[in-house]
Amino acid sequence: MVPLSWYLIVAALLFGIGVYGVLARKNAVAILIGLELMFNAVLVNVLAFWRYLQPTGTAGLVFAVVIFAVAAAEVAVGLALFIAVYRRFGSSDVDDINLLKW
Amino acid sequence: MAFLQDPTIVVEWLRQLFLGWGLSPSLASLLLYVVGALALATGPLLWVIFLIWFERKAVARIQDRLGPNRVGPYGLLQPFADVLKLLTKEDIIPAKADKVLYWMAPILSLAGVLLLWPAIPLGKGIGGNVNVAVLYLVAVGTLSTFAILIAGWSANNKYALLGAFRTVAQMISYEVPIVLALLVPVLLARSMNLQDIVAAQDVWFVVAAPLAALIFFIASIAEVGRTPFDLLEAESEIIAGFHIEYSGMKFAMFFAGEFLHAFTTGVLGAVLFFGGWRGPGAEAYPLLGLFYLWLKAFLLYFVIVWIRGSFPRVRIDHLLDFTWKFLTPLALVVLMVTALLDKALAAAGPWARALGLLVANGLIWLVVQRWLRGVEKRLEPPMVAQPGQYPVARYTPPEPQAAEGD
Amino acid sequence: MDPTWVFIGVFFVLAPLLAAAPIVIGHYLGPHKPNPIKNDVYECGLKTVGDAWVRFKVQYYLFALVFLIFDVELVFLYPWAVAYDMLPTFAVLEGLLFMIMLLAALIYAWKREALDWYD
Amino acid sequence: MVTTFVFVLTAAVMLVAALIAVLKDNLVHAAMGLVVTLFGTAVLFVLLESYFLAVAQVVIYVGAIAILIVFSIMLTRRVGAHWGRQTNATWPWALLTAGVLTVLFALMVRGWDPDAVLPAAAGVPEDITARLGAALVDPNGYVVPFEVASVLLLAALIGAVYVAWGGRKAEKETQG
Repeated sequence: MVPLSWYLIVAALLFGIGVYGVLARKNAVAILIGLELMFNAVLVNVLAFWRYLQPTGTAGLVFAVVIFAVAAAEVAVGLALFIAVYRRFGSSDVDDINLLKW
Repeated sequence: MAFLQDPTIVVEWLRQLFLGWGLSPSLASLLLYVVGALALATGPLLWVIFLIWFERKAVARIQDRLGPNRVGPYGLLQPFADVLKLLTKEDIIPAKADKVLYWMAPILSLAGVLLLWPAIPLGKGIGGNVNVAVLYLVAVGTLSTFAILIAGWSANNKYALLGAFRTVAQMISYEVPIVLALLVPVLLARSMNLQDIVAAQDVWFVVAAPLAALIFFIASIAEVGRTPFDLLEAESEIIAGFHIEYSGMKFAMFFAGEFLHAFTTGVLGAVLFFGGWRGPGAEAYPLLGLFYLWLKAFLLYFVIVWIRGSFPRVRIDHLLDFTWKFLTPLALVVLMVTALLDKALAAAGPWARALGLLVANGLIWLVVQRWLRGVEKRLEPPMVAQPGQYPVARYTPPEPQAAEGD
Repeated sequence: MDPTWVFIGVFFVLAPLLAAAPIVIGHYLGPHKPNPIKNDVYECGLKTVGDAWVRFKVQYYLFALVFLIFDVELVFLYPWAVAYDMLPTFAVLEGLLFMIMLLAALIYAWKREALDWYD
Repeated sequence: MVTTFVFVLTAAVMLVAALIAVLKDNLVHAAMGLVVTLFGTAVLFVLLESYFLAVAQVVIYVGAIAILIVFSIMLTRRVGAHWGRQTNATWPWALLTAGVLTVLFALMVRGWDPDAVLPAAAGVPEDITARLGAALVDPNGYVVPFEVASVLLLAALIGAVYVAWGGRKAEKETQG
């Protein structure tokens, strides 16, 4: 069996890539893509811990299922905002949405 | 004779053969899996060739035509001629296409259908035994959706993209009632494993859940994109949908995928609601079970072809209204009633349980019918026959709407 | 490792290869005489009209959105259905409450005309 | 042995796809990278023997979330238009932050191998999906997260529909 830390390191790398995506991207949807990568890293972590530390329990699985729900809600609302902004401003770059900067 | 009672001895024989070549046991297992996967995948792929002939012939007879009848007896060799023709067609790739995605789409489209097969139980002890099979089917179905989206996008044609958007909107809309209807057999069998679902059907689930079966069947036809739900690639009206820029073998793969998907829908319907491989003698002779499954699946497939030959297309707003405002709420209600009643009848025998659920389904249907009547009355003025005249359907043109731009 | 899943893994590798084989064969069997007109975008035999721009239509997005919410909730219900024998009546009612939430979501979207298609 | 091989292969493919997802200027390709990553995660779940969550991952993430994302990308741009640069001017700082974070995480989890008394050896019970289902509606278990999730999703739907769509009438008025 693969050691637990391998899963954790893969998840850490995935999380780091996601962080970069969130911070460096201009387009709102691209930022959401980065967020999804981070969510996935968390999921991998949760399930790896579940498998290695408590495989007969259900706590880890419930955690993962709730993360699914949260991720879905986040994407739905995030993209709705994105669509609303796009229809209002005709742009999907977060850099252009700077009305509050003044 | 031993083979007829237990076809798995072939597997053992092959394993011994591989071990005899001096392979390590794990490598021999892997090779066995490869052989099994090849057999399971080539079977349906070759079967498609027959399906194409069958469908053309059946639809032709329904429409009072002859259908293919030149190449070979009854035109049986026509599909082979078609394959040869398609193989030697020029493979045109549009200049501005996204090459990688353009190649991937037809492959995904067909592979997404093939991948449904390892979950299907083909007989007692043979075929799929996946612990989460029902959700696996839904998961694999998403591949086809992606194939369409990619196909529409990669060709760099706005009409292809528009077609893809519409097709995907249709597919995901119809996936909701499918997932809801699939929950009913899962609930009745208390398992997502299709082998368990088949084993639980002492009474076919179509008796206990006729409405769920109907919803699954209708929504699956729409998911595959067959007539009457094929307005997005209606050959006789618009040229094509998302696959407009595809030609030759790539185009053929989309169609092979569609035909195979239609048949697979029949197989899934048979497994989920019509007892799968079960039938007299199927326990003792698994291959007989395979035959029963094939027979049931083929009958269901024939119904799909029949529907294709008989029904006119629906309009896109009707299409989407039908799933969101009729099938989905109905499926939810059926699921709730089934869940409640199943708990109440937990102590009863299988037949009592099934009949109780059947009665409940009948009552739901009566209520739905009354409701539909009401809706019909509100929508259409009653047609009154004048004396000496036949009633003629009145056509009221829709009110002209202001053009909308975004 | 469950052997069934090893088999599915093998299948996941082989199925795309099998689907790709005819395409690759066809690619090499067929003639190759590309020219700019043949490789151009096909729009009913006419020249491409205007900018290739698909009008933005929020409907597509709304259907996908409602579908997403439904999908997630339904996936929650599958373990509930599998565990049905272990559930007391109270737990069954919990599941029904969940479905009523789903119905409420559907009714909201319906009343908001988010499920209407219009051109 | 096979597990290790599959794990390494999947992890490599996943990470490369994730890099594509955050680096490519072509956002459709980036979304495809995301899809491959999501698929890879599902494979990891299979390796972790949580089959239900593996298929749920594909159904929810690939089938619904990724479709929504791809829809949004394709709906909001011209077919064949040039993508342009998709990165901020401050990307080096982003790189630095992400890099430091990753290194810290990796250093942190490096030694986390409870190898001696691994409960993992007990294996996953056959009926884990049923147990999960029972735990989700068990009053002593996780019934509150379960019902809260349904309320959360309902709220998300209402909010998202409200934000993105003003209804047919409002839509007509704003567009004249």
